[in-house]
Amino acid sequence: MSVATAFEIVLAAVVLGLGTWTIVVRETFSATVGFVAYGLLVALIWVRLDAVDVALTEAAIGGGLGGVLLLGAAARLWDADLMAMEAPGEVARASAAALSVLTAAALAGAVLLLPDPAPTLAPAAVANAWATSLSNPVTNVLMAFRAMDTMLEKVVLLLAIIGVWSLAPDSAWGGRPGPRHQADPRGVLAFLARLLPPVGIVVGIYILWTGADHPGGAFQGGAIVASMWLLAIMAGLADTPPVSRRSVRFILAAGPGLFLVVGLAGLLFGAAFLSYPPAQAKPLILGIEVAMTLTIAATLGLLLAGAPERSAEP
Amino acid sequence: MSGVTVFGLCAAAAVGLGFYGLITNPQPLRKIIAFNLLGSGVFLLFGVVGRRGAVAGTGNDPVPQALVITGVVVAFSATALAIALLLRLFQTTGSTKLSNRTSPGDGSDPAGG
Amino acid sequence: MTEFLTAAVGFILAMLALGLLSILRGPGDADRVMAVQLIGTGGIATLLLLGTVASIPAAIDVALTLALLATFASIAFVKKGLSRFEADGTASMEEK
Amino acid sequence: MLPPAPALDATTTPSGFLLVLSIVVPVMGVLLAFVLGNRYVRSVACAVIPLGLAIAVTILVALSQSKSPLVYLLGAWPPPLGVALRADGLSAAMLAATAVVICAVAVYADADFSVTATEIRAPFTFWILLLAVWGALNTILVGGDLFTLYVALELLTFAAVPLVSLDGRPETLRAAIRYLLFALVGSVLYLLGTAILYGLYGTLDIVLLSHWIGAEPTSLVAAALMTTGLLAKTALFPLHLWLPPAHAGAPAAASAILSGLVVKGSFFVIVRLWFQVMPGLPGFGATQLLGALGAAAIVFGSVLALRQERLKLLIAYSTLAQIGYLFLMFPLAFDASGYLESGDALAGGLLQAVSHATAKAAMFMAAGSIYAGLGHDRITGLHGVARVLPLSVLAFAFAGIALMGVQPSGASLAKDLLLQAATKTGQWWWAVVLQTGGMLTTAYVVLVLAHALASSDKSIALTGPAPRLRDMAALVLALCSLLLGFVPWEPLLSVPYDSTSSFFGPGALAKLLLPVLGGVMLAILLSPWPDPLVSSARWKVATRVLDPFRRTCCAFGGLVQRGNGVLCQWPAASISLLMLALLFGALMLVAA
Amino acid sequence: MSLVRDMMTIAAVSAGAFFFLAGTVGLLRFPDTLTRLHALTKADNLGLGLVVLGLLPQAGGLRDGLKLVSIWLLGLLAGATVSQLIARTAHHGSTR
Repeated sequence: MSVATAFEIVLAAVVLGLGTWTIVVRETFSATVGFVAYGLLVALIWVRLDAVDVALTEAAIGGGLGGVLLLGAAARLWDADLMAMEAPGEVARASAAALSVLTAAALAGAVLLLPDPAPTLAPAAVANAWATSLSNPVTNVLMAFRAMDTMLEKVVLLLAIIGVWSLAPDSAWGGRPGPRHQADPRGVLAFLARLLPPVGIVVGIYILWTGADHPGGAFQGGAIVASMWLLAIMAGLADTPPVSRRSVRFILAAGPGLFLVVGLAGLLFGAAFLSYPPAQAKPLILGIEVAMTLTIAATLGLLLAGAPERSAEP
Repeated sequence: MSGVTVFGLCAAAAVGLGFYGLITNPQPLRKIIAFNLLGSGVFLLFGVVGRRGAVAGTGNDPVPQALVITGVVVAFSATALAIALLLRLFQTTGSTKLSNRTSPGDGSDPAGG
Repeated sequence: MTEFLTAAVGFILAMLALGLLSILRGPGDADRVMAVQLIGTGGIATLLLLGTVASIPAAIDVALTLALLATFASIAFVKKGLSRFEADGTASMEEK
Repeated sequence: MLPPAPALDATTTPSGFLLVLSIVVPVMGVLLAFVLGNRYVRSVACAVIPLGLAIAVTILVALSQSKSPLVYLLGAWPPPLGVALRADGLSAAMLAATAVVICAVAVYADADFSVTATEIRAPFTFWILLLAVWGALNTILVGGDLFTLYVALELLTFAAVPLVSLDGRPETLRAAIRYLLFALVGSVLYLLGTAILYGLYGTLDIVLLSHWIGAEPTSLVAAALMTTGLLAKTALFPLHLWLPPAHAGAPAAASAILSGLVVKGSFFVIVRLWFQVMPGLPGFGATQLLGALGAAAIVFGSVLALRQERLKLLIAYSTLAQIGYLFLMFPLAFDASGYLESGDALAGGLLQAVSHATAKAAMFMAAGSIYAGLGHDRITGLHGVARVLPLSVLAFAFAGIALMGVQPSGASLAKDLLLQAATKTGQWWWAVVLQTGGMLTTAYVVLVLAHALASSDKSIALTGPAPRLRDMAALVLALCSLLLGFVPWEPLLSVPYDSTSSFFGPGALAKLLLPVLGGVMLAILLSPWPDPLVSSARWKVATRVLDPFRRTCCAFGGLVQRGNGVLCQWPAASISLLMLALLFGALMLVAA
Repeated sequence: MSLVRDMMTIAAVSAGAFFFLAGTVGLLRFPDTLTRLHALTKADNLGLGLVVLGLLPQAGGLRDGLKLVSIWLLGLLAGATVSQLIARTAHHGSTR
């Protein structure tokens, strides 16, 4: 066994250990901490698998924003945590364990039986990169070859926002989501919230920009920008916007909207829906990505902020 | 055993863990966490599949990577929606119990709609 | 060189695992919050070394993202998770 | 059904752009309505819905003229790298049915979700989600790639869940959470399967997969996982814990969408998976298991429906039973050569899906009108409602008759086709299930109608005026379902001509009377509530004779209800989910 | 030239690994939250700094070097502020 494999086994063991902790620990708060640690460490596995684009996404979403989302819920549901819940009986636990083990075993068997050499679309993706003149194959797949999925996924995000908003009390409709945070303006938090966002936004834009040719892209960049926005909100330096504001709505729909418009232009004047003329492919895709980054940052931030609960007037 | 296989087995184990948590954890929030664990196991499986399909020049097949990125976004949206529902339920009833007092098959649910 | 760095990655990862073990055991929530902080240092060190070993330059970008997000998560944890203790100046207030 | 033609797949067909439009138009509507807000939400919906209907009809026409599936390569990238959209007869029939139901629901909902100058939460959400459901369904119906289908299924779930909890009552919130969580488990299972399939074949395109897939253990694991995940989303017994509370708790217009259309999305993906991706893989055992689950769903759903106190819950449980009915085509399509044949059985199943979509939506709409008129929907309190709300009751009756499988409804044609397949494949036991299912359906429809048509000594005070347009929408939809038998299906589905011509005559009368009489009997026996017919003097004697039977049947019903209570608990349902996945895997492995 | 670089890397990364070891031992051995926090933030940040220092000679160019340094700075900033926030809440919580 080589040093590298030993390292991989250690990494897998640590990640699985954290996963187990997340499932079995009693308090929900500990479980969320465990999950964030898990999410951040899974990013290591993704780097090890040479899937850096995914590593970026996992670090931003799985660990960072996802963890904070779960944590916010855990903090609000503190009292519910203490209430006795109808726990399943011993028989149910035992059979659940047995079935989960069996399912995992079947999957493990499937993994071991995967064919060698593995089928792959990597050569095709690389060979067709000329059409967009972007050299990050993942961006090519997301924005050109499977652009439909990406466009629909942005609609999923929009629907999630509508779903979350739809849970507002009628009286608060159109208002601002989440509680208003206040912090000591000379405190440590406010200090950090002034210092970090500029850095974070630069990093976010860099990740978006580099996504054309290196790992990165709209989603990862947007997630970083969103976390910086949320930091400012938590420190009381910014407030969530009222959801009835037209500009907010516009930003939330801009990404998929522009995607659709470009796609339809392709249908009318070009080769096909969601096709780009090779000469203008790069600027078009980058334009869509910029709009999507804005949309994603706003969507993720507002998803974490929750349903409207305060009236729009400050 | 190659490194890729190690992570493949890790993915399978994460899926199993996720299922176990999803079935046995009585609190909805814990179910959501378990769902996220489960999802991350599935995504890892995609990663392993992609890594196996690596060719010179790309360390990992870009198509599964793109699928995972899409999947991560969808899973995150699902988590956000589920949590919003849960918080709203807690806000209106002060509890996060999912089963009604009477079993759902009873038909004696008094509320209309 | 690669061998040495791989060994170093493994070592730091093992330290990270031990540290996580001791932190997550508790006793208090404040201890547990440190886990994220620990990953913000140990995890990033592992990641950077890993990127060099496997010659994946973009790993640095992941590390950068991880650094930002780990900081954000720790702050959120302190602010939301530990707000039961009402840390001075960081409590959130409901506005009617 | 038209056979998939791989030679045509490499290029876009002339009318292929229609498929793009069928997705893009509703999605555009969602975005526009979201940005404009206020009263424009309804205007956008009003503009989009006729346009979408026109697109669906055009696809129908284009398909019957071209005689081969419509194909569109998105971005001009051919699979496996790109994603193709394809529409065959099945897609076109479902597209048209979806469009019709959406239109009717929109007309119906206009009164409930009227918009004003200042934006209100419920109408804003409803109209946008209505369009979103449509876009998602159209994507599912024409999507040619398993991962695109995954995204579309998620889109559908995300549009459906907020519809459940639209009025924000705690029960509906609970129902929505259960629905969302269970649907998510289902999609994760589906995604697991796609990961394995990609690892095996390096593509997720349906047509390419159908050429390359083989009965290897790994692909069978994938198939079992995907099937089970989709079953959870379709709420086939015993994975139905989420359905009754979700469908009964939503506002009537939303229930119509959820019950009529949303469950058909994942059902359609199962059909694609079993009939197109892997027709040779499932084997005898797995098809029989799927049929058995369907049969169990029919019994459980119908018996529980008969024991409900509230009309909307009765209809929700009826959906449970009807979903079971949809799965009877799988064992019947299994022919001697070990393949799932896309013949009579598939046509019957699809027809059943279309006719259930229209009839069930109409039923929920009628029930909604009755609820709005009376202020309650207790079945025993419906006496005399036929006099005050004649149109609503008529719509309900037509929808019920269509569902029962009375000629010339789509359900009757479907039943004929399935019975034909049962005879052809020699599986008589499914014919028994089909007939029993028809009787059970009749039982709960008759039960409701008996109460609604019974005279009442008290005069009924309506809580509000009954908008005529609303009832008309329900009525038209019910009539659609009732007249589906007259539609020329031939270019779309393989419906032999003689089955449409046998609507009249003595044979048809016997076919009509058998389920009706059986159903009435079952209604009397299985319903725990005092029956209006039984209370009359003439029936006293009959009651005395029937009483012991009735007591036995009621005990049986109680047993079913208790069993359902156990199955509807989260651990039990999720354990049966995993168990089913393993069972399907094992059965397919044995067959391979 | 490359030998000198590698020597530097080996020396610095080894030192970094040592500090991670020290931090973990601190986490395992120290009894209460505040002292553990001390061990974690000081030792681990130093460890990260040394690893970054060790990787600088291996960096592909100026941009990667800058990124490496900024990662460390971010780590320092996060460590300092977050540990202060945790310390406050932990202190506050324990005096109740």
